[in-house]
Amino acid sequence: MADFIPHTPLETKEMLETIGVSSLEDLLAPYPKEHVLPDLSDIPSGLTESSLMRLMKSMAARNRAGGSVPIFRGAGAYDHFIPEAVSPLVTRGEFLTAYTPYQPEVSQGLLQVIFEYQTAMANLFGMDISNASVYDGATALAEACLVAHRQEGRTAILISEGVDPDIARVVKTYVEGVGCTLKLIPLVSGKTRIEDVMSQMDAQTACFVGAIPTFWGTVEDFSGFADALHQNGSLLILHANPHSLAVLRPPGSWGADLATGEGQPLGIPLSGGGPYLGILTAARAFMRKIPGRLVGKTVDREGRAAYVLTLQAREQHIRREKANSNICSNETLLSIQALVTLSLLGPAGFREAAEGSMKNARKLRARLLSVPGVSPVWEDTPFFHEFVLEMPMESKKLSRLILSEGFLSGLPLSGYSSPGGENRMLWCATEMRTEEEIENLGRALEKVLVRHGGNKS
Amino acid sequence: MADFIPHTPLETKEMLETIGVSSLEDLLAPYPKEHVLPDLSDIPSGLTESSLMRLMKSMAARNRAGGSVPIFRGAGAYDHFIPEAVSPLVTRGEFLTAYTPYQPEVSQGLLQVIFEYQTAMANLFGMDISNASVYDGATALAEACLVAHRQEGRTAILISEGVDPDIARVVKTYVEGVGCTLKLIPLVSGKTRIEDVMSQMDAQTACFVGAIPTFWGTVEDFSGFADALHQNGSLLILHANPHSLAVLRPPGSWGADLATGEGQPLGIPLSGGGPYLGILTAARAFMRKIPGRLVGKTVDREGRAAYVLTLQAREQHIRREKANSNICSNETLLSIQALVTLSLLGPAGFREAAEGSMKNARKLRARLLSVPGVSPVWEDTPFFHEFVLEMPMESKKLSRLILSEGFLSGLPLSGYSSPGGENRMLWCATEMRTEEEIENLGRALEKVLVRHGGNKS
Amino acid sequence: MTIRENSEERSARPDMHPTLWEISRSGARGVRPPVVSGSPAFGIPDVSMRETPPGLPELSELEAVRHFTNLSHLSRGVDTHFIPLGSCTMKYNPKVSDKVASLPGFSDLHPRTDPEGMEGLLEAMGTLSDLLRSLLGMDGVTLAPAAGAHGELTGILIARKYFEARGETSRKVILVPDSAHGTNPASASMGGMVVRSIASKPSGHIDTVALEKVLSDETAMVMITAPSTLGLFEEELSEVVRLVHKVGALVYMDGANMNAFLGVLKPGDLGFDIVHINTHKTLATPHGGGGPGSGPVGVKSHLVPFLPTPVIQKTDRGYSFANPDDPRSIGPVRSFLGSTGVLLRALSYVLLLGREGLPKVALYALLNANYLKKRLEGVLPGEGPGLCAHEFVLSAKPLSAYGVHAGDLAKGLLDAGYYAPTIHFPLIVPEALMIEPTECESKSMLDEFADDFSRIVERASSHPSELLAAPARTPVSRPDEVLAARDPVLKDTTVSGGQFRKN
Amino acid sequence: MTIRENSEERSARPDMHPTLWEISRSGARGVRPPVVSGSPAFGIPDVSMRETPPGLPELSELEAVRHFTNLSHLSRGVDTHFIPLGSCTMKYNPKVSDKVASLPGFSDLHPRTDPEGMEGLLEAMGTLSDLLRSLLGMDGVTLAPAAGAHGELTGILIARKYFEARGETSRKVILVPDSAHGTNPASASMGGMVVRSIASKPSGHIDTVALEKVLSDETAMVMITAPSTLGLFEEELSEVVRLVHKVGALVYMDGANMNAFLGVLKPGDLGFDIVHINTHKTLATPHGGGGPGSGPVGVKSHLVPFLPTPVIQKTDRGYSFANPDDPRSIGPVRSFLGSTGVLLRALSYVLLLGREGLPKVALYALLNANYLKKRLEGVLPGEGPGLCAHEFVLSAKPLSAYGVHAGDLAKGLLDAGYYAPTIHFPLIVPEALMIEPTECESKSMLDEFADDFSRIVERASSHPSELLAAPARTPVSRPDEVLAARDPVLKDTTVSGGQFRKN
Ligand SMILES: Cc1ncc(COP(=O)(O)O)c(C=O)c1O
Ligand SMILES: Cc1ncc(COP(=O)(O)O)c(C=O)c1O
Repeated sequence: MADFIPHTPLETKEMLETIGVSSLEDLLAPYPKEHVLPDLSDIPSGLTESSLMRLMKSMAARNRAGGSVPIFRGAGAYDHFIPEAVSPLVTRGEFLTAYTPYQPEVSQGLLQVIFEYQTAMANLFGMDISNASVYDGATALAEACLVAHRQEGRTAILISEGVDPDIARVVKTYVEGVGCTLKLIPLVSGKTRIEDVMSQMDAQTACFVGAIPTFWGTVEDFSGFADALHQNGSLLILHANPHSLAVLRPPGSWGADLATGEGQPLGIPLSGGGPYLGILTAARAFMRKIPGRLVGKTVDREGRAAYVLTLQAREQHIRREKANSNICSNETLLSIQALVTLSLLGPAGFREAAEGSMKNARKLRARLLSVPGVSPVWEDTPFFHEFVLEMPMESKKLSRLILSEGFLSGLPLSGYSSPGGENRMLWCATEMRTEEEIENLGRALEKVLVRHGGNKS
Repeated sequence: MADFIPHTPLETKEMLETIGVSSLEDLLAPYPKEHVLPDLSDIPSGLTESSLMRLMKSMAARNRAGGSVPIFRGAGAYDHFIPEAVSPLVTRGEFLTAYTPYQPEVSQGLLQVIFEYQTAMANLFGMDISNASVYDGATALAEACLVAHRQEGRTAILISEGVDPDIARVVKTYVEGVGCTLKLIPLVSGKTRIEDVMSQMDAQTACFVGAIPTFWGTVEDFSGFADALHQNGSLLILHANPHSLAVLRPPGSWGADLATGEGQPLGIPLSGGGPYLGILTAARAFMRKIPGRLVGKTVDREGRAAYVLTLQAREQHIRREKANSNICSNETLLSIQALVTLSLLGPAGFREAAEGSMKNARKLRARLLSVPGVSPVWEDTPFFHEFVLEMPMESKKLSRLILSEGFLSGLPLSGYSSPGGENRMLWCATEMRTEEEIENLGRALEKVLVRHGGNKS
Repeated sequence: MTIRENSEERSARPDMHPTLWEISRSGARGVRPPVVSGSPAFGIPDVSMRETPPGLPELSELEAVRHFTNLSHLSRGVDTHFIPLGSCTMKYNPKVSDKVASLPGFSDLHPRTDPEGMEGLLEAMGTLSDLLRSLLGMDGVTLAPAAGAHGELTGILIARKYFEARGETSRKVILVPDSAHGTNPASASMGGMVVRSIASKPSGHIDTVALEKVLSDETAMVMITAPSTLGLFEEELSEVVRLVHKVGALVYMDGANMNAFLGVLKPGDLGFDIVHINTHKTLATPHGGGGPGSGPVGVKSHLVPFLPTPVIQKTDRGYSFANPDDPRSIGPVRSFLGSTGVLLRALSYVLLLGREGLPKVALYALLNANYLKKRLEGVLPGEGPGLCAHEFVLSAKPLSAYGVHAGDLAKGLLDAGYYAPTIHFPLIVPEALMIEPTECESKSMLDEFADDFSRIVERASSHPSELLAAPARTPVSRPDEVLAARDPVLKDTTVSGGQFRKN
Repeated sequence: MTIRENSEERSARPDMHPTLWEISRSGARGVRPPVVSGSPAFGIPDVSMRETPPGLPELSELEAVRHFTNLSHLSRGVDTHFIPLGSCTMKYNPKVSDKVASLPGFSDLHPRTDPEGMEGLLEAMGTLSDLLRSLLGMDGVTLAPAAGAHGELTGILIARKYFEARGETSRKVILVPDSAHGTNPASASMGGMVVRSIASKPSGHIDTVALEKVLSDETAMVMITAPSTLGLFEEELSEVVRLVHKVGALVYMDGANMNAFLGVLKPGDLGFDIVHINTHKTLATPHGGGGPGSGPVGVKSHLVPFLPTPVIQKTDRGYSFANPDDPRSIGPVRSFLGSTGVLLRALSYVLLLGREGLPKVALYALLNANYLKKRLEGVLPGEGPGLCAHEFVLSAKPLSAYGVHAGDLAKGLLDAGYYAPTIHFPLIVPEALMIEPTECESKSMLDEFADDFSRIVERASSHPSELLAAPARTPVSRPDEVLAARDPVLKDTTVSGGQFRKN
């Protein structure tokens, strides 16, 4: 019922005449006759706006989302505070419906915003530079590993068990194609030991990848890692939750060569998994080696300061098969969204949000540990805003039961190898949770355990 | 927790120094000491954005609104289709946060949009001109009556019973102040008879006010009214639902001197009663007599076409107590909203929406009349998309019962004089209702009547 | 200011941005409404049916979107520019408030929903009434008025009804200072009252001696703007109030400038009987290019019975509507409860700021105004020597010698990337420029403005023709207002609406 | 075009719009996050804590809002201008789709919600998969890829895995026409394949004779853009497909130009084994200034087992996730299900158009392209004599004589109020200008564009220096790209982030 075609019948007729054909269908002449205008009977009839809205609202209502259930799950996607000013700014048509800023003269606004995003990410990650985004955190890390691989063609990627296993799988998909292999460095008490890294290191080691914080919520000490790796001609890559960098030591300060992250926690809605924002930052030495768009500052021919897409010689449209990456469209609008969010919060608000998450996570942990049968996995390992607990019931089942009580519990870790495990859950609380919600969750858990037993401790 | 104050402590200090005072409180010196900085303990502590959103969402959830209950009520406010493109356009900061366009050079966009709104309203109402809006439909009609009164100081306003009694009360509030009185012309079978108007007309008659359609949904024939009134030196004022003018004969075509309407049905959300849009249109003869802003087209000093606020000599800021009205701020953003809606729908879409309302109203009427005990009030009186039915139960009670079944019923007319009445309801269906909703309403009504009795017919 | 002026461009071409009707193409379709099946036989006689289409533009959805998006670029708002419009309080309009007003449950609530179906709205409106009662220091509040002027009219009608109830029907005179906003006298005469202007002293304050002379048992009310439109607090306010009350009349406060008092001074404490507040100024609801506004009115206890209907009352079971048929009420002044979409924004603002934030509004509004006044004092003569309140008035009179007027300075400021101050108001100051920075502008912005303002005033004397040619960087410059008013063109006639007025 | 150019202004001043850091004021605060009580003793050793703040700008909320609002004025989007960028399909992005994606229930859904808690999303994504399967004429679809290039990589990895599963590990060669988009060869090499370019015939079509020569049992896949980047339908496509399949290789369709086929031709029917579609082109999801996009991939049945995880399957109880551990899958190519916010928009678009609207997209895209081609054919030489598909390529070669290049015409078009066509692509056409009007532009817009374009080309020969000076009406003109790349400035250094890389 909509087609967004502006033509009036008369205009169509005139245009066909100008072209010199007698019907729209005549325009299909170059296409193979036997295949044109196929049967579309399996496609429903078009909807009006209002019937579409009805349909989609009814689908949306069948999801148990943040508006209806308090979220105690993180594991790579977080329910953080997003200022209300973000959406009206980011959805302005000039940003939303622009193309990649190929023509700088009519894209200075967009280019400046991307330049500012690059600045914010470089500063946040403590790195020299940032690109304009890649698809998501997982592909950002994968691309970073490919940069390490391309350095000298080394094929071994050491990756800490602290990295989200699902992200590690994406990295595997990416790097296997070019003949690389992933070697897992185990976590011990939630930490990667430098000796384990060094013992795995050899002449084929392209890089080691660690996480800030780990997937399991723990905060590591990467002292000495960069030196050890660099002595071996290998790179240090750190994959960080950018929200945590409000308070945690940034990758650059650990000596990372490349640092990546999932930008979703920076003001991007959970949205069922995307679109998210792949952050890719690097030391200046890698400026011409990293993938993706880069915006640079220059002057125009009358000497006015101006922004442009730069270092395009790295990119696919110029270098084709020799390009640093195939990436073309990336996640610009989400990078704007992250920048707008950070600009509205400022360093103080950003830090308060992170500290709020940490405070709530500690309250949550204490409340859950007060429930009989719930026990910690590590006692003293420092953590950011997520932590693993041993629950007195198979975790997927428990998750379902808690969901039916109206809460999204911690992530069930059954199916994950240690520190995952059948009865384990990865819990998270952001600054958005309230004391009341934490208490109500505690009660719901107690109720569920009482009603459904669970293997008592 | 928010104050929108940008000052840093250092800046505040510097500024105080420049002023030559030592604290912010010193700036209160001109105020009476005994009253400054009063106790505010009855005002709660400030909220953060997220706690405000929580609070307001919980309040919103306690309303039974369109998203949760299908609306079968109109009576001056209608649940019409609003294209999704309307909101992102109207809420653009340049429109939303602008002031009245006093400086035409930096307000051409706003001025042009208002000029276009005036055009659309003039065309829709079939009148020569429209102003830039007044507060709402009721005050628009009141202002129009005041124009009629000011013509020659006549003090009698004949008003048809077809005009919404609540609007008539607002008119009364307005005109009594200047010594006018309202005289009701009764409806007979849902129609105002010209002979009743003529018999009430005398040398004090400033105007007669009729409605398109009437509050009770009926469509009248105003043939001959304008002539009869004009011969008596009185004006014809017609108050029209602008949505109905997609299909009904417009005020101008009946010879109206002034025509008003409530703009809410033109893409403005129900919003619990406001802000709405007062439409005020007129014959050109009244151009310098009507209240409110007017935008005119002119040329700038280099001959470029330009828009400006014009005929300001009518207004309060120039004429003070002799002004046509006290109106200053009006409803510009809502007028933009109406214009955007009409532009998106176009004449064809607008007509389809109106016809959709009429079709649904007829389906609704048939379905309701199929319920035992429900009977019509008039058989053949033509109607637009509202109609009065006699229900087999006290209407306020019935309304509450139907609401608890999840539908907003017709308006209970108990307390309204005829054609209102204790068991009567004014039903409405817009193009937004579906056959399913109409059927479900019918069943709910049947269920309620069976369960709660009702005075069987 | 240092931001590059980017939102407008002096077109190289003389053609205007075409109107909707100029780009209309017969037969083009935009968005389709819901499809409703059924016969189009509606049983309405032909005589009552429209014969010709209503003359609306025919566009594609994209054409409409582009039209309005591009036109928006030709308007300056708080979101794009500093708007130092005196008496308009162009502060930041929080986006969260817009969001609140658009929440489902509020935005889709039918105004005639049974009370049991609008408990949430009643609570919101009741809460706002309570908060305003406290902030205004009054005993009763109505949320009905749709703007400041509407609040004034409401106040006038309340006063009128009050005196009628007391049998003092000869009290018909409303006294209004000559510095008042035009709405004050206009509202008074709309309410059927007789308006008398009272002259201000040269200092801009009310002349109590002169006032006392005109006060009589015919005086119904004195309307006072506080702080005055000169940005000054009436030095003898308590005396004024005493004098007025002495003759049995009421004192009305035009609270459009309430930003100067918010949280630091309650009008009720000053003795006012009636006050209105402009939410679209003090309470940060967006002005929308000329509305919607909202003008709640607060009254002291003796006037509560006369408030317009509907009235919200607090009961032990929450908020509900009071009896709408109280004969003492002036009756309704508009349809339904009020501009609830605006009022929800006002409520959000008050709740966000709370008891800590609200007094800061006035304190920083005073800080900004006094700072800017100080910075500009040497540039042009100002009204009132000492501290001002939330705004101040300068006079461009000294520039008349160069043929430059307040309006020319305004045009120069447009070129410099600002909106203009309010000019030629209050009427009692020749060549007035009324500047209100609000608490929301930063010191950097005020400094830049002061620098630009000073530069412009300097050029006004050194190169007056330059300023007379301003604005030079806007799409049009000084539209001919005389021509506009002579034979007004009030609508686009590219496409006629058809079926127009017949006689 | 006749709309007044209003969105940008050549500044009279040389200063830039300041960056966030330039307007940052130490200590300024914007929006406050939720307040959480509790001790800030977090038990994290100092060595792992940040020492210095992260170098973010400090602004008030208003300053941030103004900054971004004003910067937005310096960018052209579909909502403001005609963007004839070839190969980019800059059609109207329905606002209703944005609304759908932002619905509570979708926008606040955690991606790791248990499947029973995301039935609605699974149904939406399952429905979209089904619709795309039908429109693409394929047997299986993945919604995971985040853009077109990502879809290509996915396709390459699928092909690789397929041949590995068949034991044909020596098939490592991907053939790519020299007219292909750069992502094609880049994706192939990212997938660890060897890329061979195949030359096009002068007509722009694939040279089947040459193709046959390079095809071998080392050939894994041939990547074909259909219609080609010249806007032409491969005249010998069925022969190409036959030849490729004959040697046991696969045929990939780069579906970035799928707008030309939508609803009128199914890639699967043409014999393609794999195809990707760019939702941010053909399915009207907004391009966001460079993303987010989405690049669903469709495959024929023999390739279905190799699709990336997660896979949605239809069961009798609705849609659900299939076993994520199928070893034949290439594994995940990104986190979670896909860019669901984008995919919901794509779904909305397909549902709005339905079986009636979808074929009209292609028909009117062809109509607009052929009409504009006809109008411009006499102005500059075009590639391909007959009917084009959704776009066409002109060559500015004849203007070289005047020292004017494709890029100069582009700049002239910016001044005239358009975005520029794609220039210097495809690489095989000298001085290429690739123009794609899409079905969403009206005849009036195309006529205006044609007139302006003709005028500019005419001036290019009569007054070349004028064009070389373009753009003259934009905030900056021809930024120095060489300087930018020589010693790149990639971030603002007004305020340093502190705690930077140490070695
Ligand atoms: C002092 C004063 N009084 C009254 C008003 C009228 O308010 P409104 O425009 O909301 O009717 C204004 C508005 O400009 C004002 O400044
Ligand atoms: C022909 C062609 N192929 C592939 C791509 C890459 O798509 P994306 O930018 O979504 O990665 C494009 C986009 O410009 C294109 O035009």
